[in-house]
Amino acid sequence: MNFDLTEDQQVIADLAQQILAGSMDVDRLKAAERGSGWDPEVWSALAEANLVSLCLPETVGGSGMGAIELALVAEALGRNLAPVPLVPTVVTAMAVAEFAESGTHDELLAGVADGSVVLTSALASAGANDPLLPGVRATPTANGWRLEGSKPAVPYAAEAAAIAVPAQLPNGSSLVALVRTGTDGVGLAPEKTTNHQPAAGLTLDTEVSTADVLGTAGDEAAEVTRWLYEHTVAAMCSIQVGVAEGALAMTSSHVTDRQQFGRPLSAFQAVTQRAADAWITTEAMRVTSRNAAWRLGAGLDARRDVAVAAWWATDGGQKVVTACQHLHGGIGADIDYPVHRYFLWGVQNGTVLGAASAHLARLGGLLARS
Amino acid sequence: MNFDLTEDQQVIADLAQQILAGSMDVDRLKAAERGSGWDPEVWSALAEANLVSLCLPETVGGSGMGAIELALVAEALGRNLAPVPLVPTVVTAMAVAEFAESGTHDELLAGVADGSVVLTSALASAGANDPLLPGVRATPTANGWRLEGSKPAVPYAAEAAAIAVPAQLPNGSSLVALVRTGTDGVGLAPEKTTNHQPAAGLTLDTEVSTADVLGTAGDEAAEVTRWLYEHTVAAMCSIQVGVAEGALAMTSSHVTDRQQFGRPLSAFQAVTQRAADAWITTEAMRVTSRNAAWRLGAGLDARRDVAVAAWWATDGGQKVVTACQHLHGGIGADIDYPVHRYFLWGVQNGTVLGAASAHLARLGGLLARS
Amino acid sequence: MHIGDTPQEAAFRAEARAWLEAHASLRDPAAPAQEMDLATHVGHCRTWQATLAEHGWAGITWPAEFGGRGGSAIQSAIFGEEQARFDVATGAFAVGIGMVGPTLIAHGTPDQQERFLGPMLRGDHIWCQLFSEPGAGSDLASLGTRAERTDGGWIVNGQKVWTSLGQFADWGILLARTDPTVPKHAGITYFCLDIASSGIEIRPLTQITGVAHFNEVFLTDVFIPDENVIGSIGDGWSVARTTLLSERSFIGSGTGQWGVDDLIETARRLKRSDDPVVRQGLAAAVCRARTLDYLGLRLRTAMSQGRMPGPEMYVMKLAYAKHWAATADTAMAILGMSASLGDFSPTAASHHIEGDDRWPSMFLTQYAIRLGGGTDEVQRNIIGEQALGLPREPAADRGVPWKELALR
Amino acid sequence: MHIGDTPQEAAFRAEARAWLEAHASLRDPAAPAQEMDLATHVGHCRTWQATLAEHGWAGITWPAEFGGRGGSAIQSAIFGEEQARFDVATGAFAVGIGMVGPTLIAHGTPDQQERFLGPMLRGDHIWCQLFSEPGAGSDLASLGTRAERTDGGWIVNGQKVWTSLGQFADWGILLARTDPTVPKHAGITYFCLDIASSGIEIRPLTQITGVAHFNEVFLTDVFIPDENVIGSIGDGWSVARTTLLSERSFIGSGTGQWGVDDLIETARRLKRSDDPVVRQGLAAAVCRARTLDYLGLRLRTAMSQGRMPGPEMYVMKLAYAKHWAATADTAMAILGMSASLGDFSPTAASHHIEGDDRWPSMFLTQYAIRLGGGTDEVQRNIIGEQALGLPREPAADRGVPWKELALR
Repeated sequence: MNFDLTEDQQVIADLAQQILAGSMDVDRLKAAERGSGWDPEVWSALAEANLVSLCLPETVGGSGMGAIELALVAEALGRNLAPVPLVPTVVTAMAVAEFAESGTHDELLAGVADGSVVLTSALASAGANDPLLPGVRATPTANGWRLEGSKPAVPYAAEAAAIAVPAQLPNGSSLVALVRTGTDGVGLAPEKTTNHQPAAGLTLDTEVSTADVLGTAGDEAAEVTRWLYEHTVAAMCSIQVGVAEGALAMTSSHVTDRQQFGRPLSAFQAVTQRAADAWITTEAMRVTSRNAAWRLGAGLDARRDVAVAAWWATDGGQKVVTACQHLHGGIGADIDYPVHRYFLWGVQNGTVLGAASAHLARLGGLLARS
Repeated sequence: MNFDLTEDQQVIADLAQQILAGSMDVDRLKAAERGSGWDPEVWSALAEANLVSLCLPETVGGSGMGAIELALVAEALGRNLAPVPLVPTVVTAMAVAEFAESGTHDELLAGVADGSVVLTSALASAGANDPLLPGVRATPTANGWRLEGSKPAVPYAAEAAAIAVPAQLPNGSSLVALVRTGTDGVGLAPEKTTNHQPAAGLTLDTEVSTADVLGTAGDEAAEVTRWLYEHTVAAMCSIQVGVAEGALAMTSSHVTDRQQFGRPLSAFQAVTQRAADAWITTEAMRVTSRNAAWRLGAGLDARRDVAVAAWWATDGGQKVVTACQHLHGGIGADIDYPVHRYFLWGVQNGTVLGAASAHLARLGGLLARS
Repeated sequence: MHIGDTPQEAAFRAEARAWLEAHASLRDPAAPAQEMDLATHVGHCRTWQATLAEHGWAGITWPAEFGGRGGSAIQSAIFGEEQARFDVATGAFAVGIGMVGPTLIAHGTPDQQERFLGPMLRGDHIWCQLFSEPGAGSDLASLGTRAERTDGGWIVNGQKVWTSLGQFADWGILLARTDPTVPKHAGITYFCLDIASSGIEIRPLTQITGVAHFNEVFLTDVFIPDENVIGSIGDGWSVARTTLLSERSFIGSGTGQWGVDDLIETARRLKRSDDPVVRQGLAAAVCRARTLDYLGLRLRTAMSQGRMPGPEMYVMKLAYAKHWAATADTAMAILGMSASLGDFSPTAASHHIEGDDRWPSMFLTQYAIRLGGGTDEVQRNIIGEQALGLPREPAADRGVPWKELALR
Repeated sequence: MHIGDTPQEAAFRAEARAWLEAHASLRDPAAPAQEMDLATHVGHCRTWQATLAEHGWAGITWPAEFGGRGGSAIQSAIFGEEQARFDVATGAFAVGIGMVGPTLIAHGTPDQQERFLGPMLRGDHIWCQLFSEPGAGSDLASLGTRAERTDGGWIVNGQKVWTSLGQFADWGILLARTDPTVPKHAGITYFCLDIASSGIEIRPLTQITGVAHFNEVFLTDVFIPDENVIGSIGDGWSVARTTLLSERSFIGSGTGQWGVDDLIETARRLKRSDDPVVRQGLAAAVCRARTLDYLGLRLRTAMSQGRMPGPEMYVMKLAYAKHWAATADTAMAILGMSASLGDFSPTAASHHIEGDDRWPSMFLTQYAIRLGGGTDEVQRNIIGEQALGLPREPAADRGVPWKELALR
């Protein structure tokens, strides 16, 4: 047993931090917020450093790494608030590499590896529904499947070349299809999100070929959906760790610099104790999300581990960014001061991951079955 | 609208505080804990000051007051940790006065008024069951009813002359019977309680006369049970307010007197802020319990109000006494130092009132119906 | 003790309701709250305030000699409860009627009362508060805006911040340092500032939700005549205490609904109200809301009896902030991932969840309630001192002349 | 990063398990925890410690030259996990093996190591800690027990408190003030005290649950020879830091079960495990427990790699305290009013809820976890300094000679 990163992992974490800290600044973030919501230049920089291809097979130009290495890049992403489609692209690409018939999607994956192709998955569903339950219907056609239905809030859908979509078959089983954007019957309606990153509602009335089905249609496809869900959630938990860490670092500086009543805020225990609690929560988020990623990377059953990490990322993550916002006092309310972005990211991630009570309910269900 | 006590109410509150603060001290409490668990002398002192008869009709020697005046005496009782059967005796006696056929129980009530008779009600049920659901069966006999079954944790049962017991009839409706202790088929097994006050498990295989049924057997009897439950809960919430207040007063002294790191503990914000939170909770407990008592006294529907007060008394009350225990540091762990009694009382009251989640569930049920 | 209306209160309520029915339309409780841009909102406030004044319903607790109704705090609350059911706007007069009025009544000269109170009551003057500064938040008394003597008045230089609705205000109450050589509380003076004076620049601050409710205000060589000093020179801190206490007792003097009906309605509409876990959240919101009711009633009882409320005033503010944070949290859990979508600015054309963008918006602004009118931490410290009798924390700056503090 | 056992660790685990199976009986997981009076418990601890030592399983992380196994912190945790399934008692050696041993290995002379470590490992000597005083809790360095020079040693006078199992101890580690004229941290010396010395009076302190785990210890003219001073005269604070860090890294190095299986079992037995609200509590307990697992693994990784753990050590203690408080709270809600009944002392003849009195008992003693080994507040202050780099709060007593502080 060893909770330390390996030397290689440490190199990846350091590299990601170096590139993102070097690329991102407040002006870039403001420009992205005013514009498309994301930052293609930073995305290119990550791709050039082989951090997008990191977890893809070597056959398509990747480095063959897994979920834990993705987690380290995701932590750096959150720490630096980089508005880039890392998680949807890499997780979807990893699923294509894992589940599509060998060799059929090498061109697409090579595009991901070199940073020219964005991918995403349509996993969210409105309300408190089971995230593993598809909201799209699939019926067989001569050469593949007809897909009909809609999915809300697909991240980076308009920027993506293809979207992995779970869909339900008439017999109740399911499939996961790779839907090409820009083809007939694939509708996208832009959605505003809390942290300003792009998303779109997806409506489908289109056909996909059998080659674009990940894995096999039928009961096994639920495993593909679960795979996408668990990898996405684990990676988003890692982003949330970075967000919490970044918020806390900015807060520590603020309370050390800001004087009231003749001393720095940090000399007041009401401030210190709350900041310390936020740090403790951040550490709990870190160890649980790294554990979930490690188990996924090792190919072990990670259902409980993902739920535990997601509970911390949602409940704990929102507590940390709220505390940091509070400890900034009035200045945090001014959007010219950067701390509010951590708050928006923290709230967005917490919300997209699902309510804390939903993760507990899922975990409770797993306990009951054990 | 006026949240102030009337002059008469203030006189009652002051008198109760004066008598109880004057009577109780640590040696008396220790003696009660080593002995029977309660303090008959203090009980006599309360009776002599007409504080036991306060809420009984004038026809039996009482002052005809109601639930709000009882609440004020109960607050003083909690503040001074007086181990006397005020709530079970007075609430049961008030129910007898309200629901028994007029004049049939005057002797018993006169005994209550002069302090010679203790009464109680068997309301608790084990687990998370509905407190309004009787655990005893009643079947009709020639002159009354046969009662069979058992009830746990009846406060002061062995000390009481009679116990009000809700019981279920074969047709599913119910009755509330006044069972005389010491008669055949009324079994009592002493139970240890957290705050050392006496209680007993009650087993019944006995007969009661029709005259000893409060109200009428049948569906209306559920109203008598509810009346007993709501008045008991509201009065216990008031005890809990006093417990929280007393714990906090002792804690304020402690943190002002105790020096660490060259200053009093109260000069550390981590201490002050937690004590202030406990005070806020105590005030929330006070306004909600006084509101519940006032509505009961005014004869208004108080189901929601009692649930709100009970939630605060359970959840908030336990938080206050836990904070006070914590702020005492190591010294709180030594039972020679008195603060632990507030902790034990707070936990006991919180537990007997039922889990906080149970009050929320009850309130949620009322909301759903509205 | 009496928790419902007395017969006199019921009569007052009936009178208020009848008048409101005659002069305003009912809000449609099923419709989402009517959102509008701030300028429109402020216009509606002016019109309604004028209507109130015309019919003797403005300044309910102000003495009649100052144009008020001479009523009690409880009457004011009753009117507020009734008014909440109608489609009228009042927020822009909160500072004037709620804070400046009581301050001028307590500390103003007859001339000042004459000049300022009438226009305020009639809706002619909107007032803003120029107290906080970038460097003086919780530690308000450390403020550095300077007012220097000149012929017939004062020249003011400095920067203020968090000025609610400053961009629409006619007048402001201003704290400025008139003597830097004495300890910080002693050298402050309280002014009324005509916002039309030259040298005032007002920059709206955009908040997370896209609203610009607050402003930064830059003051450069602004002249204030002597007749606009409230109280004595150097006594501004004690005048400001009247204003701040009015603010604190005002915060949370809400309508008795506290968002709970809306929360339950949201849960029902999204078919979550039968979920036992959601229901715990709804019931807890009810517990908190009822507590706010009784805490508020206790405060208003004290004020109606002519007593200055004690530390229970601070409980109200803390309980209020906690309630809104927890309620927004419960609502976000009910909304699920939908809560991450949508445009939260009140002027947004499209709303993702019909009528429910207010919950994410509430969630994103909850912390403002914990800061405005004194942070949670400051309020708890006051409770420690005033309610629990705990000695004050040692202050690093007690008795030190302000100009020496400013050099640290 | 590797979260399961490596092949080497799996082999070690198998070896440990095989040995344990040969030398101890399995605990019956369905049976309530075997409660016994403290003296019996201590006797079982001695016997088991002797067995461990005899077979080379005592002091797993101690270097082999001092009689230990020379293993890693992870091996020690693996042995602990396996051992937890067996019906053996170890608690009375926590102070000796976990805290005194590492301190003597780091700071003791060869003679002291020779005299003390062997008997400790073999179960002959139970050690207790004589640090806290009635006036020195969180502010341990303000302690006032005096040690004054005499021929060949020291004469000690003072009072200690919260001495776990003091009534059964053979030896104690004692902090006493040898120089009152210097600031508080500088004048303290660290001693080993033979509890059989004359002038020692030990009074057990009864706690809420009726147990007397702690003691007050009164020291009157107690002689300690020079050879029992650990480290240098006046350098006791830095020696004590080794002990306290061992304590803190020890707290929470538990078994991986953290009471969660028991909690779920309680809910199932009382037919509450399908209640969605109860289930939230069970799942939250699982979340906390798994977090303790990984926090613990991270700590042990650092120690096994020969690194001194940083501020993450303090997280473990805080998370541990919070977990037990929340778990007891969840259990109490499941038990309902039954939780208010019963005799919570471990020697009680009757238990109201078979096997479940441990929950009320846990609830009543939860706050002790938040105090022992440093209060939550002190730990958070350390985190503020060490993890967040926040400047220290100004200390009122820095640099002041202890005897002047004592006069304040």
